[in-house]
Amino acid sequence: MSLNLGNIIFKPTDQYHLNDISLNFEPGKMYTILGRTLSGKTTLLKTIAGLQTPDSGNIQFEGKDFLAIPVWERNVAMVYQQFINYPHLNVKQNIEFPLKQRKMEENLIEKEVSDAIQKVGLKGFESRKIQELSGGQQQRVALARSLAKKAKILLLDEPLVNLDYKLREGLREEFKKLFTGSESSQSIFIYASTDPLEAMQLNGDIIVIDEGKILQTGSSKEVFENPANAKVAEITNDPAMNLNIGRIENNKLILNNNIQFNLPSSLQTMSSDNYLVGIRATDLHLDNNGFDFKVDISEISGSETFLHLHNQDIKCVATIEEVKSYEVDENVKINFDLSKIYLFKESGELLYSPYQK
Amino acid sequence: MPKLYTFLKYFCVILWSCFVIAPFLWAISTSFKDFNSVTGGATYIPWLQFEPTLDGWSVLFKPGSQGGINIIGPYFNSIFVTFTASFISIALGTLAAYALSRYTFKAGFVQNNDITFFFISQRIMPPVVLSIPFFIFLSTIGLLDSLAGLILVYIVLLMPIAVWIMVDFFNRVPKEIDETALIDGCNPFQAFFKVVLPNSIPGMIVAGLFCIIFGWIDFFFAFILTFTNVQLLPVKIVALNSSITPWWSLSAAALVSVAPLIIVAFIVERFLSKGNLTGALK
Amino acid sequence: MKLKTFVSTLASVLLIGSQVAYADKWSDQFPHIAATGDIPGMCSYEETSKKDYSGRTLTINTHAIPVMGEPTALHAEQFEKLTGAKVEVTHTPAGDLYSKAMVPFQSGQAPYDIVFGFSNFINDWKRYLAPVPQKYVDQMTDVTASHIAIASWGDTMYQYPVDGDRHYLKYRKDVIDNPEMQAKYKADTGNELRVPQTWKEYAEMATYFNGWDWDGDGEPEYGSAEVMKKDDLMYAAFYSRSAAYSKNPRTPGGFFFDLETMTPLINNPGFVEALTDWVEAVNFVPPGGINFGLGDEINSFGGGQTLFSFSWDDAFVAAMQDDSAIKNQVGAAQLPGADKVWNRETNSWEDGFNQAPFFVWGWAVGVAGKSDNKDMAFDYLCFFANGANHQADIGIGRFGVNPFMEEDFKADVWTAIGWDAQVAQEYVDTLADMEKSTNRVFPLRVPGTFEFNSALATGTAKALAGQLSPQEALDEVAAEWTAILDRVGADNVRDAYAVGVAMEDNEL
Amino acid sequence: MNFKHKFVFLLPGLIVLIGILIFPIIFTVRLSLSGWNSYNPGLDFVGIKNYIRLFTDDPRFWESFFRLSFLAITTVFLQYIIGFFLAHVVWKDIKFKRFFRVLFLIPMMTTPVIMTVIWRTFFHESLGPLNDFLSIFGVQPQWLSSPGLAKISIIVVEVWQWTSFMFLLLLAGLLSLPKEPFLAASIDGASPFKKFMYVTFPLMAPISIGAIIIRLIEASKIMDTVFVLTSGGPGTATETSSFYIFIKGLREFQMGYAATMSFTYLIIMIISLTIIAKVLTKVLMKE
Repeated sequence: MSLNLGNIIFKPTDQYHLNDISLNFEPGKMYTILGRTLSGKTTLLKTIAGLQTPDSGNIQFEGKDFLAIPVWERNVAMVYQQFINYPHLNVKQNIEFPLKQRKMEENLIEKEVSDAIQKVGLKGFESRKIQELSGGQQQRVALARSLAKKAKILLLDEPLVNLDYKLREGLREEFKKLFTGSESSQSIFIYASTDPLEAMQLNGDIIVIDEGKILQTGSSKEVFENPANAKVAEITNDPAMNLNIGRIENNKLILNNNIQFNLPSSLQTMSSDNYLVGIRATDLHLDNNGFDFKVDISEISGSETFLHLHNQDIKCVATIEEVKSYEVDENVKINFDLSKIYLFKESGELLYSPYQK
Repeated sequence: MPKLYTFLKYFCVILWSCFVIAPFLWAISTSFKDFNSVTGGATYIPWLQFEPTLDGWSVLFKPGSQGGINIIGPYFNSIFVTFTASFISIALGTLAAYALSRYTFKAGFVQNNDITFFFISQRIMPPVVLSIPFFIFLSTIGLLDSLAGLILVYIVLLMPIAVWIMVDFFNRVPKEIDETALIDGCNPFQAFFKVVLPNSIPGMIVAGLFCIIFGWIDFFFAFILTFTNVQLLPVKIVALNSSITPWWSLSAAALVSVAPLIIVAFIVERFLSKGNLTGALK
Repeated sequence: MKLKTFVSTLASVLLIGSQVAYADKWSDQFPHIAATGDIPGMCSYEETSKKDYSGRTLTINTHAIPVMGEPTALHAEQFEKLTGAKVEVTHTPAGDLYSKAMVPFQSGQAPYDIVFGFSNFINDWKRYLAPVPQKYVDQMTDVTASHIAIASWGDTMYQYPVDGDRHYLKYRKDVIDNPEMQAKYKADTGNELRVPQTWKEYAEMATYFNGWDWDGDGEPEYGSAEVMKKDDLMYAAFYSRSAAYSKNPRTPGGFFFDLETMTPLINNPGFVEALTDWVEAVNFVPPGGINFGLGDEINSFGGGQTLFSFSWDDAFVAAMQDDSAIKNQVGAAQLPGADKVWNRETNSWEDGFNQAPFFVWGWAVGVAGKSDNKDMAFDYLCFFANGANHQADIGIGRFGVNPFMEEDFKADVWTAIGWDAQVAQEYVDTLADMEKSTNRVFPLRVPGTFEFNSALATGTAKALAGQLSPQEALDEVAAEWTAILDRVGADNVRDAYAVGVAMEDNEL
Repeated sequence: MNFKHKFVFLLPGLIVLIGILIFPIIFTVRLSLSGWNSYNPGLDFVGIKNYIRLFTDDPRFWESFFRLSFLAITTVFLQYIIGFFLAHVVWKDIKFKRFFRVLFLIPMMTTPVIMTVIWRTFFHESLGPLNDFLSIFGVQPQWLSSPGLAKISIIVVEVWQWTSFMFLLLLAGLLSLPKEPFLAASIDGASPFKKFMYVTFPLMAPISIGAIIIRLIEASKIMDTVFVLTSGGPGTATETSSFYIFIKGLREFQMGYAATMSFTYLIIMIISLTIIAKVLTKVLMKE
């Protein structure tokens, strides 16, 4: 009952939108497609839905050639980042629309619709017009419509990104519950996101995609601990992992003439060469014995402060666990948690991870 | 500064209003004059400056044998032709505009924009140019001097407007709505008729208003392509233009011909104020 | 219809008593002919009523309301009542009459049984028109010879005479014949104030009486109202002004072209002199006069705004309407002449007075050759121009029906509708003298007439607007005419033009 | 999306349009290669004789074309400026907003050929109200009979009639603008002028381009106004392309030559409108 994508290529212009995508989705599981804006996430979802036809490749679902089935017969559901509903219908009419389209029996429709309304917490709003709802409520309607369909494949394209922070947190929890609820467990859930944190929280399989190409697939832990390459390390961290060229020479890791470390023991097997040195923003911290950096920008996010720093050509971002504003060009001393350093080849492949097996 | 700005704002608006109204006021005054009141120099106020007469107005409703033009029949012809052609243009234009907005067409170097431009470019051709070919075309298919023939020609005039407005309109309707409908089990036709169309009424009304205006004010084709069976209002009115330009009856005719469209102006304004037009125009 | 006009017409007829209001059965039914009653003839009311055209439809394209358009519609309604036919009349502005008929003609259609137009369309139209059957021609005993000639091409009549047109001079009697004004003018200029004999005198007087309030109505008056707007009438005004300088009775063989060589004569010194006069005239027309069409000219002179005017009848008739402020204060005279005339054979000016009337084109009407209703159409036209209708029509100014029958050149026709005897006499004398003249100009009626006239209008308009000098403008016109001759074929034009020249040279 | 159904949407309109137009357009091209005129109607073949005449021997056509360009660009520019100003004023709070909106819409609903007659009487140098009013100041401008003023009169009438079209498009555009950028600008303390220059105007750029192009298309057909107001005079001072084509075609009945001019005109217009659209997009969308 799985969904298989084989060598999907979609190249409408001279750039690849989907470049040789092969994936396998199992029912009852949750997949997160993680990638930056325009990386091909939405195109991939639309291809699965049937809104877009790939140039080549094949899709099999339940053993059948999915590409031969037009979108309106595929029985998938999709929730968009924009709050897409039918503006001329009220809440209830919106939710029952796909069921009526499928010519389901009236009393069954009643039941499914009221179930779905119940689930997304819109009881009492049945006859409201869409325009009279808040953004969060509108998205719940869209969600309810998808749930009521009991589609075998549920596609969610950054459904929470246009909501404010608090709503987002709340809805995300509900999502998890709804998706893992017993009756839905036979469906395939595919969730597209740009937010690594969200991907981690959803805790399903992660598919990292960039420029239409799959960079890595695996559990969230796997992807977090052992990013297959520097690109993945950037995409799966927010702020992106700091990456700078460094050199190993004479038992030292040299970033520039100011910033040099004694090579930690775990890295001593590495030969003398140039490497991409990666370290997460959270693994940098203020330390009076640290290196001198100048502040470029400081931004406060929630209970943290992101400091964009530079020392000569070395640039990095550090996450500081306090709320404090810094002047531009202010001097700060920063130290690195050397045990959390990643090494990549200059071409990007992972050479060393602190979590290496 | 804000005070000066407000003053200037009102000043300009009132100045423009006067400019807009002036010819109408002049036409109203003139419509009650006769030859002598006109040739005696510019006058404005009836009774005070000239002796008002209803001659100018009565001409519009008298038969030709009594020196009138009897505009009642042409009036309804005009309304019928304008509305029918507008309706067909909107129907076909909306469908085409939807296709051009949502789907990709490619045939050699021709793409969506080129097709859209092809539609709009039909308005570039000056009417003079097309009059003779149209004449021969209509006479070949036997529709010369008929309502159907005029409607056919007006469709060419109006469909570009409908396509132009509706392409812009559909470009502003999120295409995800159609996609959702498709995902929800509608085929492309159902998606269009059940979901897109009900949400396009404002756009279609605007396109319709434009079509009605441009159909109503056409003179040239109506003039060349009709003889006796079908007479449209502007053609009939222009028939007043004898050796002496009858300022009085032409003024009355101008006022009569603009009257129904003032209702249109009110409808347009209502749509604007209710905000229903939001997104209906580019 | 102006009831007032009608009532007063009727009243004056009754008062004068010289004419008896025939209360026959036709005038009871058709008040239009109340003044005369039915007049016997082939197409009288009596005869027409014997025809039965019920179930048939006659279609007519005529001029806009009211000039020609109103009588067409009126007689159509009468014709319907008498014969049971259905008559559909459409009204078209003057400028479009040609194309409105030509477009269907050229594509082999006959949407109109009867098409109204101007007499100079004859060359372009004749191949699409049905010749007037001999029985109708035979009964036109009263139509003047020149109007028969205008309506015919060679020996065949294509246009049914319903109207007569010519250009003549209109002037304000209350100024020109006014002893006070005459004295004042003499004192100021040393010249006699009289009906202008030459265009130079015309210009002097117009200049003198330009821009001041000489009739005491509180508004300034002006010298002359003329058709100067670049449209289909402008060139006619220019030909009227040129005739005296360029129509030399001693050099027959063409006014517009030299018939032998087909060289355009339009830029010879005679025409240049006329255009120089005309450019000067821009100084004594009312404000905006350079943009006057015929309608403006009628409004202007007919409304009492100018001293002179010289085109069609309309301005004069408008001035003579009952409600006109200057009724019976206008006079008619021959177009002014010139003190010299160009001789194109000797290439020199000949001194001595010369005058030549211009038989400008006027309303003309034909029956489409492809019409299925030719019998009914000719009966209608014959009815249109029957004695009773014609008598009634020429008295109604806005109808635009002007004298073309011998009967019309009698003063009492006009005194009967309230004209002063002197005005009426001058009027009929002027018209009759034109008929008698042997040195006259007929309009250009050749293939491409419209192109020639349009080129002339463009050239002269440029001169009036000051864009070109008269000589330059006419040189440009001549060059354009030569180009048109090349396109049309000089021989084609010559063949057609020869017909007109024969009329001018009194060979017909 | 790409389904075969797309053709069912597009083709009915396209086929109807092409079906009605294909004959007239082919006929026009064929006509342009013939010598059809009043005395010789018919599709004889004269090759490109007409085109040679147009390109080598007819300065009047090219003069009329440049005059048309001047008139079209001037009027559309004025309509845009005034239309934008008026739309901007009645967009927000002003007393009698709805009254003004209706009033400003009315001129485009009048039939040009009839309304221009009223304008002609309005401009009439001796009987019209305009000079009657101006006589207070002792001036009597020759509105229709001096080459310069006649052009201005035409511009005035065109601006009167069609500013309302621009006004409607721009007002509808303004009313559909998103609110966020304005809030942001207000928070930043931008002056009304700056708000207009940096927020309103750039947001309106796509609407402006559409409106200007469509108006240029319509304005280049300007004919009724010229015909009624001045008949192209004085001299040829106000002759525009379509009026000149009209004269040659339906007055002088040189149908073949008129078709030649029309076809040439159509090609020039399509090329120049494409260029104008590109340039406008570049200039206005830059911000």
